[in-house]
Amino acid sequence: MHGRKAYELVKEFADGEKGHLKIFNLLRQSSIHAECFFLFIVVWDVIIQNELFERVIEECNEHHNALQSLIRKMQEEGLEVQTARNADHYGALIHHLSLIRNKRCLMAYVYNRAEIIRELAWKVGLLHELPGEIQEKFSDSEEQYFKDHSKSLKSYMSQLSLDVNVDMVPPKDPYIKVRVLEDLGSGIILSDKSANFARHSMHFLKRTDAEQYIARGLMEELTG
Amino acid sequence: MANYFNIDDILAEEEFVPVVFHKAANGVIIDPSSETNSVEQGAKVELPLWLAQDLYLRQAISISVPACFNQRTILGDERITDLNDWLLDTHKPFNALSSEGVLTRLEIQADAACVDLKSRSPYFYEFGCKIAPLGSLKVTSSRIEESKQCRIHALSLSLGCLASRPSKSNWSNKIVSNWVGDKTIEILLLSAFKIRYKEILTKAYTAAYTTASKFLTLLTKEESNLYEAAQVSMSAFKKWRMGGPRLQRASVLGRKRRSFE
Amino acid sequence: MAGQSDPHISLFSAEEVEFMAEDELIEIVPNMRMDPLNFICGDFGPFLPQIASQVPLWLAVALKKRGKCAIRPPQWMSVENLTRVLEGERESQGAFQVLPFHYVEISRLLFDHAREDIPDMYMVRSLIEDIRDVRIHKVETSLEKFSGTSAVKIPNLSAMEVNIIRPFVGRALQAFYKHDNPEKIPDVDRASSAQTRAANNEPRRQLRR
Amino acid sequence: MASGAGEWSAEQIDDYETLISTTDVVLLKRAWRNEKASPEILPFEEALVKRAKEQIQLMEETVDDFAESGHDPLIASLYQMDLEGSIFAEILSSGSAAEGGLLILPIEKFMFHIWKMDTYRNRLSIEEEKFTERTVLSKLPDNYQSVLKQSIISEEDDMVPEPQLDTFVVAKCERATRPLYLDGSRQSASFDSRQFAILTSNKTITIHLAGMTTFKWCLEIYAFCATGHFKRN
Repeated sequence: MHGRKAYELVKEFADGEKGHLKIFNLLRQSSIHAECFFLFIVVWDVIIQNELFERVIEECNEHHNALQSLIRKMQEEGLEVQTARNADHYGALIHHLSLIRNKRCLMAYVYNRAEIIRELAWKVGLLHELPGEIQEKFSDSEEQYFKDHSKSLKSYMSQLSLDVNVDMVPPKDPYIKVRVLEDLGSGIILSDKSANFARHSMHFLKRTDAEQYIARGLMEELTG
Repeated sequence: MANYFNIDDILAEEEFVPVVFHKAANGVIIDPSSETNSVEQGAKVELPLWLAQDLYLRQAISISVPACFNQRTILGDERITDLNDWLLDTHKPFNALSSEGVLTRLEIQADAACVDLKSRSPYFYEFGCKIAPLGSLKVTSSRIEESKQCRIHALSLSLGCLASRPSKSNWSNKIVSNWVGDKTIEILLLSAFKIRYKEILTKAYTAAYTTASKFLTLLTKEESNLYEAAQVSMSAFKKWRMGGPRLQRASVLGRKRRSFE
Repeated sequence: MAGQSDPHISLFSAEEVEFMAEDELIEIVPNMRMDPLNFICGDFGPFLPQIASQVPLWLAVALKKRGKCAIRPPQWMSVENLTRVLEGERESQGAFQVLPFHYVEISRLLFDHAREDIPDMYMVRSLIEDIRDVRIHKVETSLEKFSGTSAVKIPNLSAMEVNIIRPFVGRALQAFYKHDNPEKIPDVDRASSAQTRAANNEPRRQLRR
Repeated sequence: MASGAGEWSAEQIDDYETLISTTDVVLLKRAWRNEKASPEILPFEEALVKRAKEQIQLMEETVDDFAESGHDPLIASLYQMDLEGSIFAEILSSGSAAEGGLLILPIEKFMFHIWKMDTYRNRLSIEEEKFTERTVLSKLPDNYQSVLKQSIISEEDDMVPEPQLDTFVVAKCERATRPLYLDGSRQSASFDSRQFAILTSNKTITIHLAGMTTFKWCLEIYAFCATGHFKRN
């Protein structure tokens, strides 16, 4: 059936998202950081269907060829292409509609992936390099898009003179208690203190200082 | 098109519709029973909605009600064989049906909450909303006259012939399609939603996940979105109530670390 | 429904709701002397030992954590009042008792940080939890009556309660709106909605054509 | 029953609201709530954000001074908290919260729409266009390459997604309104400042712009039947 490959492409995307919606939903509320988990999974699992994608593009051109040859046939038969409503006309119409449908599926696929990439750029690109495992799921032009987008986000942020390192959760006390999860040594100088951040040591730090280490999984916040 | 990029909208339009071709079409392989690359006039085929919709508006095909809108099982009552007949049973002109006449009877069918709508169509409501208006269109038989009247937006020679599609307002009263009845699908959608909405609400806020999970498999896409909307905000609240660390590792970076530990 | 693919977009996180609640004023009794604080969010103080002062909740909690004050629980947080509220909630199925808009968040913050300042803390906490559960259950019940064709009124909901039901209600209304067909589907819930209105003593407004 | 707990009269709450809404931080938070609860992009409160930014800068200097001068650490940390709360509110309301880009997303999501309106043609949309161009459009047959039209025979820009404004929001009136005709209804309804409503947003926006409501929390929920014709896509 016409448009079936394009449908499969979109379905791939939808299933990738849907399959993990549960996890996403549960984590989403736990903290805003956790949304990254969702993004991570989506990008992780939805390996770009390069082959399928190219196949749909190919189909578009096949529809276009078929459409043109039907119209050519009508012209050769001396029919008025604008008004004739014969079997060739309806054949051409079906090819045209199929092409438009394929285009919509392709555009939606790319557009919705772009949205994920933008969110990734927003969440992670501003602060860190993307892990290679995720980056290799990008197509070349998606990688380019990610870079471009991170760059313009950064410049947008600096235009607004905002510090992107500030927290994403409403602030509480400026000081929090943390435990160091990986040996960081004494090389780290924070805004108001420097200490030996040995593994498992506990500290009372400025939240703004601790945040990036927590986000990177190097420290954890202690409550109570 | 407001929903051009909407994944669900796209998927909903891939649902299949039984159609009959009134026009032959050359050079296309969409009729599996045909041996040639063409569709004959009178051929009965199943087409995805996105294609059927447009061909129908150009009067190239007629459309029948897809199987998933078979009312009998949706309303949970095997005795109702055809909603249309059943509605007419009240011996009243359709428009004059009183609320008691139709809806009380529909509402009695509480079993509708247990019908597996998802297997009928995961996009039951969206599909229904898209297909319902097609049934009420009145199509004229003097199609040729009409398409001449239509403006032809021929921006290129090769495509111009495809642009003419009669606008709905031009169509007069003669019904060509074998559509069951104007508002059947709309009534069905609303009734089904009303009945199932309450069930979703109860399950979302009060039932334990284990009891709800079986019910969840019966839900259409929109219904499970609704369930999730309720569930998510409730579990977020519960989580907040429990307390705990506010800052967490960005999980996009976290996975790897865990894997080698 | 289409186009509303993200049910979360209009949802505030519980932490954000709490953040808003932290602006609520509360009375503290400082145990130290401190000059006025001229904050961006307002001027507070001066603080004198044993002299009560109104401050935003976040400031009260910060001072409390540092051992600089006692927090005076608000009047509504008394066992007496809460017992009355709970009874009221249980008695009337339709109506909600008047409680501060942020009662859920305020009580949690105080339970977390100022337990010794709350007389009968355990009693108060269990009353508030009961009230909250009864109310949330009532919200669900009133949502069940929803049909999209009538006005549903739930007075005196609190911030957190609204936040819990907001995503669901928004979507459900959207679906009713979409499937409702005023010409062909008469309002079967007319009777029940009339009751709701009567219960709330509200003149009927016919908003439909 | 309700009168039993009646120390919170409507007037008191209103007075309190007025009192507390005097600071810019409160206004910022309100702007943020409104923005987030509204399906439409609300007018950017530039003056407010600018004012708040100045206050924040002043406060930052003060807090730095405290740190340098070895001021009472208690007071320093309290000012720090005030500052952080304000900065957070500012970030939220200037539409650039790190928070999932939730606030920036509407802008991006409806970029094509906005772009078409020629208001905010910005760098982000150019990027996006380049991206779809590179990945899809350039590979399609000639007549199908437009980013706005499905094919060259489309009469209008039929690929442009539009924000769905025809949706429900929770709203509260700031003060009593005169009778309003909602959704073409022949009967009118008026709202007082204690009433909250869930309305289709296009109506709410109208009321909002008329200065009568703020998108706010609700104490009472009205669900008004949306009349008018359902728009099918």
